[in-house]
Amino acid sequence: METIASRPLSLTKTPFHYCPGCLHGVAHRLIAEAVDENGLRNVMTGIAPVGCSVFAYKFFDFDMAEAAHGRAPAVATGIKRARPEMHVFTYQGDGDLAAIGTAEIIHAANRGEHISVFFVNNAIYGMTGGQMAPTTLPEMKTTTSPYGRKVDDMGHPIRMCELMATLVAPYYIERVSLLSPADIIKAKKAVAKAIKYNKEERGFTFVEIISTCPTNWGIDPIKARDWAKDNMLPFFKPNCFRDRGEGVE
Amino acid sequence: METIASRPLSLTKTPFHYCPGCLHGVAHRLIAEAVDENGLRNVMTGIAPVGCSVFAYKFFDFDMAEAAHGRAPAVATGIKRARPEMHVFTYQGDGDLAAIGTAEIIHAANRGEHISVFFVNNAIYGMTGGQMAPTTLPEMKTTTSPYGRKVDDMGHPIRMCELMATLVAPYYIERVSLLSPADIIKAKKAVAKAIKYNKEERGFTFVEIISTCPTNWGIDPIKARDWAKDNMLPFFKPNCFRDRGEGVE
Amino acid sequence: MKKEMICAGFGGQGVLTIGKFIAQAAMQEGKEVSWLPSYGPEMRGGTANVSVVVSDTTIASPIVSQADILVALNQPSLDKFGPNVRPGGLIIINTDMCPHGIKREDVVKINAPMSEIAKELGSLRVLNMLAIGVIIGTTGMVSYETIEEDLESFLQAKNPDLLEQNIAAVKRGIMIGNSK
Amino acid sequence: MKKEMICAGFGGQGVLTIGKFIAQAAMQEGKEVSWLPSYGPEMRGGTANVSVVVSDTTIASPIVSQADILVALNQPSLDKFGPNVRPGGLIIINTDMCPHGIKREDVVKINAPMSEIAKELGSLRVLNMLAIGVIIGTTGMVSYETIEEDLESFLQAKNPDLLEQNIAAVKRGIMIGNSK
Amino acid sequence: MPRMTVDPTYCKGCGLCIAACPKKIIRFSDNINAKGYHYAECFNQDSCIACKMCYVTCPDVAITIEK
Amino acid sequence: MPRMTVDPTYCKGCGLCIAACPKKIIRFSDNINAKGYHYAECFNQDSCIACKMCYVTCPDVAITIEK
Amino acid sequence: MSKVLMKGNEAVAEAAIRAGCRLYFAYPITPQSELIEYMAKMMPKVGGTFIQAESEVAAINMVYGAAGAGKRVMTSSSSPGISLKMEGISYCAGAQLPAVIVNVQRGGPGLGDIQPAQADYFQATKGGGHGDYRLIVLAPSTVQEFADMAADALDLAYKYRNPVMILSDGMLGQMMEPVEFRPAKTEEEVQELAKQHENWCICPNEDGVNRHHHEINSLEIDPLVLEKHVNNLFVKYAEIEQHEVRCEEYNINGDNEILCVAFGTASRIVKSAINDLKTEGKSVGLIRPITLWPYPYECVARALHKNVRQVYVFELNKGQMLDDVKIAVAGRCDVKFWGKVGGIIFTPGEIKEKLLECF
Amino acid sequence: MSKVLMKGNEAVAEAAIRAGCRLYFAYPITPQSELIEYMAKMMPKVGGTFIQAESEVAAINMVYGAAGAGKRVMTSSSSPGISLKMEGISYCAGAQLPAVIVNVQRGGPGLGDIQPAQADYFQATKGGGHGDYRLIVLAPSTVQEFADMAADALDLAYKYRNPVMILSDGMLGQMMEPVEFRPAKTEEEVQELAKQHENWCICPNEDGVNRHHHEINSLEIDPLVLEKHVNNLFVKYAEIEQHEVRCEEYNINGDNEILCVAFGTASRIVKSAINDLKTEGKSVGLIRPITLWPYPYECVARALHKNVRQVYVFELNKGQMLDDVKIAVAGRCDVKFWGKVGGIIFTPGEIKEKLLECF
Ligand SMILES: Cc1ncc(C[n+]2csc(CCOP(=O)(O)OP(=O)(O)O)c2C)c(N)n1
Ligand SMILES: Cc1ncc(C[n+]2csc(CCOP(=O)(O)OP(=O)(O)O)c2C)c(N)n1
Ligand code: SF4
Ligand code: SF4
Ligand code: SF4
Ligand code: SF4
Ligand code: SF4
Ligand code: SF4
Ligand SMILES: [Mg+2]
Ligand SMILES: [Mg+2]
Repeated sequence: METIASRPLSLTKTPFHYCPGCLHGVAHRLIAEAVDENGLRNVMTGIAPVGCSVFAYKFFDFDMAEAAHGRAPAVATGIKRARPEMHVFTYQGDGDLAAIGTAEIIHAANRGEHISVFFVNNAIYGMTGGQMAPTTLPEMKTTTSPYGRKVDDMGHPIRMCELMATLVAPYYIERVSLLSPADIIKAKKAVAKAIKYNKEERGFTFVEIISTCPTNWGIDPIKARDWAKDNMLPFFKPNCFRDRGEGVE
Repeated sequence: METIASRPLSLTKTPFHYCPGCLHGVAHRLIAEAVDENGLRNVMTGIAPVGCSVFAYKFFDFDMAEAAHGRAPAVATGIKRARPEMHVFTYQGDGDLAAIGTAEIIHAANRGEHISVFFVNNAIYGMTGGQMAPTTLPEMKTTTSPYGRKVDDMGHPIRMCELMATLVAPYYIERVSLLSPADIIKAKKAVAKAIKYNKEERGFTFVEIISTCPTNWGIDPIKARDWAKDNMLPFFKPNCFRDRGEGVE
Repeated sequence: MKKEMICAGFGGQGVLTIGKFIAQAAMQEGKEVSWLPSYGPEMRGGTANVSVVVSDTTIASPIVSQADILVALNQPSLDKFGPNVRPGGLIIINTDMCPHGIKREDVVKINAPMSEIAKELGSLRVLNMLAIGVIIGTTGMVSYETIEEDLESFLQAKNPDLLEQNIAAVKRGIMIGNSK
Repeated sequence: MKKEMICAGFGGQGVLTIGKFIAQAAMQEGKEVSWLPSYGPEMRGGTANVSVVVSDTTIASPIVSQADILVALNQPSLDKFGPNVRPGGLIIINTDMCPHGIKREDVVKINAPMSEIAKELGSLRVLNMLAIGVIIGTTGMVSYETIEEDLESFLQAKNPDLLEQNIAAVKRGIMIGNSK
Repeated sequence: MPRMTVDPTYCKGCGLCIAACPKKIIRFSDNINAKGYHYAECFNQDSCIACKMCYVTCPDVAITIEK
Repeated sequence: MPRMTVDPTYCKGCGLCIAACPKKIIRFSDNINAKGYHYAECFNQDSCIACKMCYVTCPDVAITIEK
Repeated sequence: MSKVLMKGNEAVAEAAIRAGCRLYFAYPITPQSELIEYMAKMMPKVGGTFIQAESEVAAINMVYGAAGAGKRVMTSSSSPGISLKMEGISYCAGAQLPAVIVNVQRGGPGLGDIQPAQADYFQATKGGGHGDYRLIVLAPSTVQEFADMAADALDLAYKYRNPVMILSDGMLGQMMEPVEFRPAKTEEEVQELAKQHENWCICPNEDGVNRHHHEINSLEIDPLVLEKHVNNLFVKYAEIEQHEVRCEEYNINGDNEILCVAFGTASRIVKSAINDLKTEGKSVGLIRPITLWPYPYECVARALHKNVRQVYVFELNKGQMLDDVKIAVAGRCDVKFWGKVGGIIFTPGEIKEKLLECF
Repeated sequence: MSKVLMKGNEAVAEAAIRAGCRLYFAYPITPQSELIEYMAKMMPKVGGTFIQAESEVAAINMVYGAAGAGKRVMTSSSSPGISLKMEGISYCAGAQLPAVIVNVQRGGPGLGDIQPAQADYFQATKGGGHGDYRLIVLAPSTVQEFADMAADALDLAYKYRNPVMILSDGMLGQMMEPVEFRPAKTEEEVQELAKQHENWCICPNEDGVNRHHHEINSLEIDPLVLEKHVNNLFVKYAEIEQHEVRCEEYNINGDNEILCVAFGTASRIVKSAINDLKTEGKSVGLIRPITLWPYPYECVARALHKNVRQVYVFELNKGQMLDDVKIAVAGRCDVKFWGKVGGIIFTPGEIKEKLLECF
């Protein structure tokens, strides 16, 4: 008998510490598989953010760095510039990347750093217990928008892909989701493409991954996916915003 | 005899400390006139940035605050929220707004704070002696890009208006220039519109003003304007990106 | 009088609430109290525990290193905190989740299949109220009346339908406590 | 031997360069030196000055509060630093820009219409080289040869055409210095 | 014949694989693992078509598929 | 009759008004101000048409136009 | 008002609102998030402003603005987030702005952990930011005190136009204790408070033509002016040192053989140990600094009664306040230190053991 | 190598490159901008990396990354910019990363001015960031020393895997003095240096299957683990305290009636005054701490010869190192302080006057 699907080598044996049904785990697997498939495990390094995925450094089985909240792109820049022979990605949540780390992600992208960014958007601050994120939807209740996100006062959700696409340098920008097996298979392609471009030193690659946070949304994992399909996808439309490798501008 | 043009009341008697021919002075005058014309002098407050215009608090004759480098939009938020009866603007350079202050400007804009932002883009760090700014043009030489700005390494100039226009909340976004009397007259209209919308509490207004830095560009004020016309305007195209008051989206 | 108590169990078992009700009631009865939860890593899961001190005089340290009372709703909690109970102290054990018990002869042990009883009473959710009952039934730390009052005002606001079930659980707990 | 000098003037007059050439030459001649500029607000304009110390022994403080030599290229500089010259010290005055001079009888004063002379020599830009000449002509702090050498290697790289003009200015300065 | 196995040390009983399986051959076990979760198990290996949907959805990468 | 005046305390002699004046009636004065600048002056008030172009361009708001 | 059982994080927020705080800007971080969440819930109810800022940097600069507008304003965070505020705090100090900052400390350095610690003492008391400035630093040791300090901090901040930091920790933030709140200020009182500052703050100019030109600013490019400004700050600081030193003496008397010094959470544990030793006939005193700046040097010196043969400093860090105790003791007695780090709180038993070693 | 006349800002940059620094990340600020500009010019010539970061925060985090990759890396700024780095510096300390940070101090607090000051002593030596950590802090007093310290800082940083700060000021940054540079490391030597760290840093795994999994990290969520980690840091710090204390004794002898303590720029002025007094037959000694942390407590204590009746601390601030001197002196002698602030440097004459008041 032949094993046709099992834990990729680029994942350690440590079980994820995520909540049951949390899709961070799926995103991890996709990255790990892409690293394996591209044969990069010996020259890959990832930057864990501050957020639920803070322990990502325990889960990926290659060199990892843990960055200060929001600063993963700066840390990645430092590593990539110091060791151009390494391939570097950051893994960041929506609070990390789109709030405190706004400047760092925009300027790393603008410099066209040769790194990949995996941006897991679950519309909330998972780790700290469900506060509003920059990507929280209008009227959505969180612990810091207890009466719903009022856009006039608290701002509108920010669409990072659209914003990044105003910059000249990024080579590849795509938004995908993990809300069904089919979506995951599409997401896998995007993640694999980013890693491949990374391997080929094409430039800055950015994949936004629409995810869930069953715990802080207060619903079970399956309902969470449905909620995200109905509410997040209409606003955060999956789309390839740029792919210079395939002539998409 | 009637005086038909002279120093507006909203300017103090203090001479500007700018270099001869520096257009920061023109931008100041336009704002002061707009404040006078809208009768806001008693309820207006401006936030000076860190940059050549750091002393703006000495030049405008109404209450002023001096903000930390890049943080003027946050300071403006604090003031406006604390005293909604006041009308608040920030005055910021390209280093201040588009480098260190990237996160603050984006999030103040995204919240739709009821403030006006006057963004003076001279493609360089004037105050500290001519270092590269996020808006420095490709191949342009500065003290920190002594061999010219190499876009592959140092990034492309950032177009802030285009970037801000990806956000939902801003009410008015326009780019103007000060490179000829005619341009100045157009710029005056944009500045006046921003202040008027501010008075009417319409929302967040943003005017990018293309300017010069004769000193750090190393050319005289008249050549500086020509250089900017030839080099900056093709990249930073004057345009009204949004004007909800007139249905421009 | 000074009583130091630890309540411990899995995340969802409501141990923090047990502590809160006891502390709240004791405060209303004129005691000094403190309630100190463990707070886990910035994410879900794992175990939870709370230290409660009730005293006639000012409470210096809210940390309970030697407990008078331990409420252990699962085995890991019993293993972890069991040894810290003062000789002569009390351990309340949810036998459903503590298959191995604890080997100590110098303490009073109350063993009850609390999860089962809670389910019988209608829902695992009343496990914590059951535990409160056992505590007051055994120790008389606070009076039943105060707990009832607090439960009423708490559930009135949140979910009046559940009041009866919860009160029944407290009462059943008291019976268990009294009987030992 | 220890000489403390201040050179001061408007921003564009090249006072920092005067100081730099003197310090550089003195260093090459085996002296200890320090060069400390004023640096203005983070923007243009205004006045500039530099403190230079040349000594046979280690220089403790680079700050010149009592100068042996003052080179004043304009009136504000003369007004500001004139009083800080040690009795018996030397003040080199550009009379073109110092219409009011200074009232001190306890110092040696060298008055020369330096701006005019510089223009005569071809450009206001050589004002600083003229001043260097005056300094070495009066004090012999450093030798002409070293300055010439430095000028050569400096301008060779940057602008060989200007060399002659600059050397002429230094020489003319020395003459002025010697003559007093 | 395909074989799907769940490693109980990883499974958190989220149920996503159960929803994903086109053959509906996954269920929660009566047993619990060390963390207290009723983990998933395949109760009908014979029907498994090795489509990998369960593997693809599993956030805890607890599943192995053999063929 | 229109009148343009430059206040020497503000003028820095940048020359932008000179370039802007359609009537070419502005020049640098021979005098210098306290900061050492040859300030601008109108040498032919009679020709001034009060178009305000000088005022509009002046970065130091040194100019007053009367009519 | 009767007592309520409340978490420190929530009690301090409630007390701040009652004391007239109507603006709050912060960014979430454990173990202070209940504070921001409480503010999110309650500020809209009192017509106040709550903004979850994009970062701690933005939050402190919003505070700078609101304080510059003369309104009662607060921010809070925990250790790493407080580090990000250092530039802004230095600006507030320089511009003499009445900002109140709550630090619910956790273990460091770096990301560290989220358990209680006292390892930001240096940062709070010795200028974590650049330049010569001082924060008034208040260190609560109970939830009641934590709540009371919200009002005290706001009062002090406005009295001296100086930023005030409340240096608490994860234990005080997370634990519940009975609190009795001071009466809430009425809306008129809150308005009145803001009015008092209209002689310097950013505010409408109601006099019409006699415009005011108020400047909120920390820049003085002329060194002579900056020198004067900094010297003025230190005149103010001297005044604060004279009037605002606060400390608690616990069991201090002529019999003390050991003098302990501990603040905040650590002091509670030390008190337990002292009580215990008392029953064994051993006399140990405790100085608990309540203001960490101005530091109660004299209280410590005064408590060095003749029988004291050991000064013992206990902190939940590697010995930071220790420096100040050494300065206070000035060689008159040996000073020992013991502490725990990483978010671990020592137990009364451990302290007792340490103290017994000295008998 | 013969001497060259160079600005401190440029000399330190040149020396760093010679010592193998190949990555530099910073943001412009007066009075350190010549440093960043020199790096912008020279790094491309040696195949190194220069990035003008989008902010000081980004710069220190780039340093975190590059140091984590085992390469020699530096950043620099001046006071307000250094405050913004506090979180990042605490992270570097926690993750034990060899980062070198140059602070060319200016007057504060807030925006302050751009003239030389020493007002960031507290920040540099007492944890401006959160948590228990220490930076090695070197204080140059000449351009030569400033340059030498670039190499020393890089060496120390890697020797101990600890961040090192060079605490200079606007005067040292802006002044020119003769410098003699140490020989430049060859490209092979630079490569070799990086190799030495491949047992812990982020780097390609050349062993193929025997992959390594290196982690650069400051998070330890289990308090017991964090405790151990912090305790280990302090074992390292104790080692540094034992081996790396550096100070200069100037005119220290048994005749001293006054003992001065001053560092950096201030010490130069004090030396002038001491020389002057010597000619008048008055004996004054000076301890100049070169490492501000580890602080030369013992040197100060040892220099308290029997004739000393006054210890005098001079700083370009309001009295920050003063705390450490008091700790060192431990009450054995009266300690006085005098300083200037706001970017004003005192003159030898002023110091002399202050000293004469004590005779
Ligand atoms: C400087 C700083 N500020 C705040 C925090 C607290 N914090 C930890 S994770 C987090 C938000 C995480 O949200 P997100 O990035 O969306 O990730 P998620 O947990 O949702 O995956 C915050 C605010 C911190 N650790 N450091
Ligand atoms: C935190 C901080 N970093 C850096 C500086 C130094 N600084 C002052 S102004 C300036 C740049 C100004 O450039 P810009 O915003 O473009 O304004 P301009 O002078 O060109 O008008 C910098 C980097 C500072 N004062 N504070
Ligand atoms: S809190 Fe939300 S994002 Fe975090 S692990 Fe749980 S489900 Fe996932
Ligand atoms: S440096 Fe440039 S921007 Fe600054 S005042 Fe001078 S010309 Fe204007
Ligand atoms: S491989 Fe397909 S058929 Fe087999 S268990 Fe998984 S989902 Fe079901
Ligand atoms: S998807 Fe994975 S974790 Fe969830 S129940 Fe199935 S096997 Fe278990
Ligand atoms: S108003 Fe017009 S015509 Fe008159 S001076 Fe000015 S530019 Fe010339
Ligand atoms: S434009 Fe203004 S500053 Fe320039 S020369 Fe004319 S009057 Fe003077
Ligand atoms: Mg999130
Ligand atoms: Mg600029």
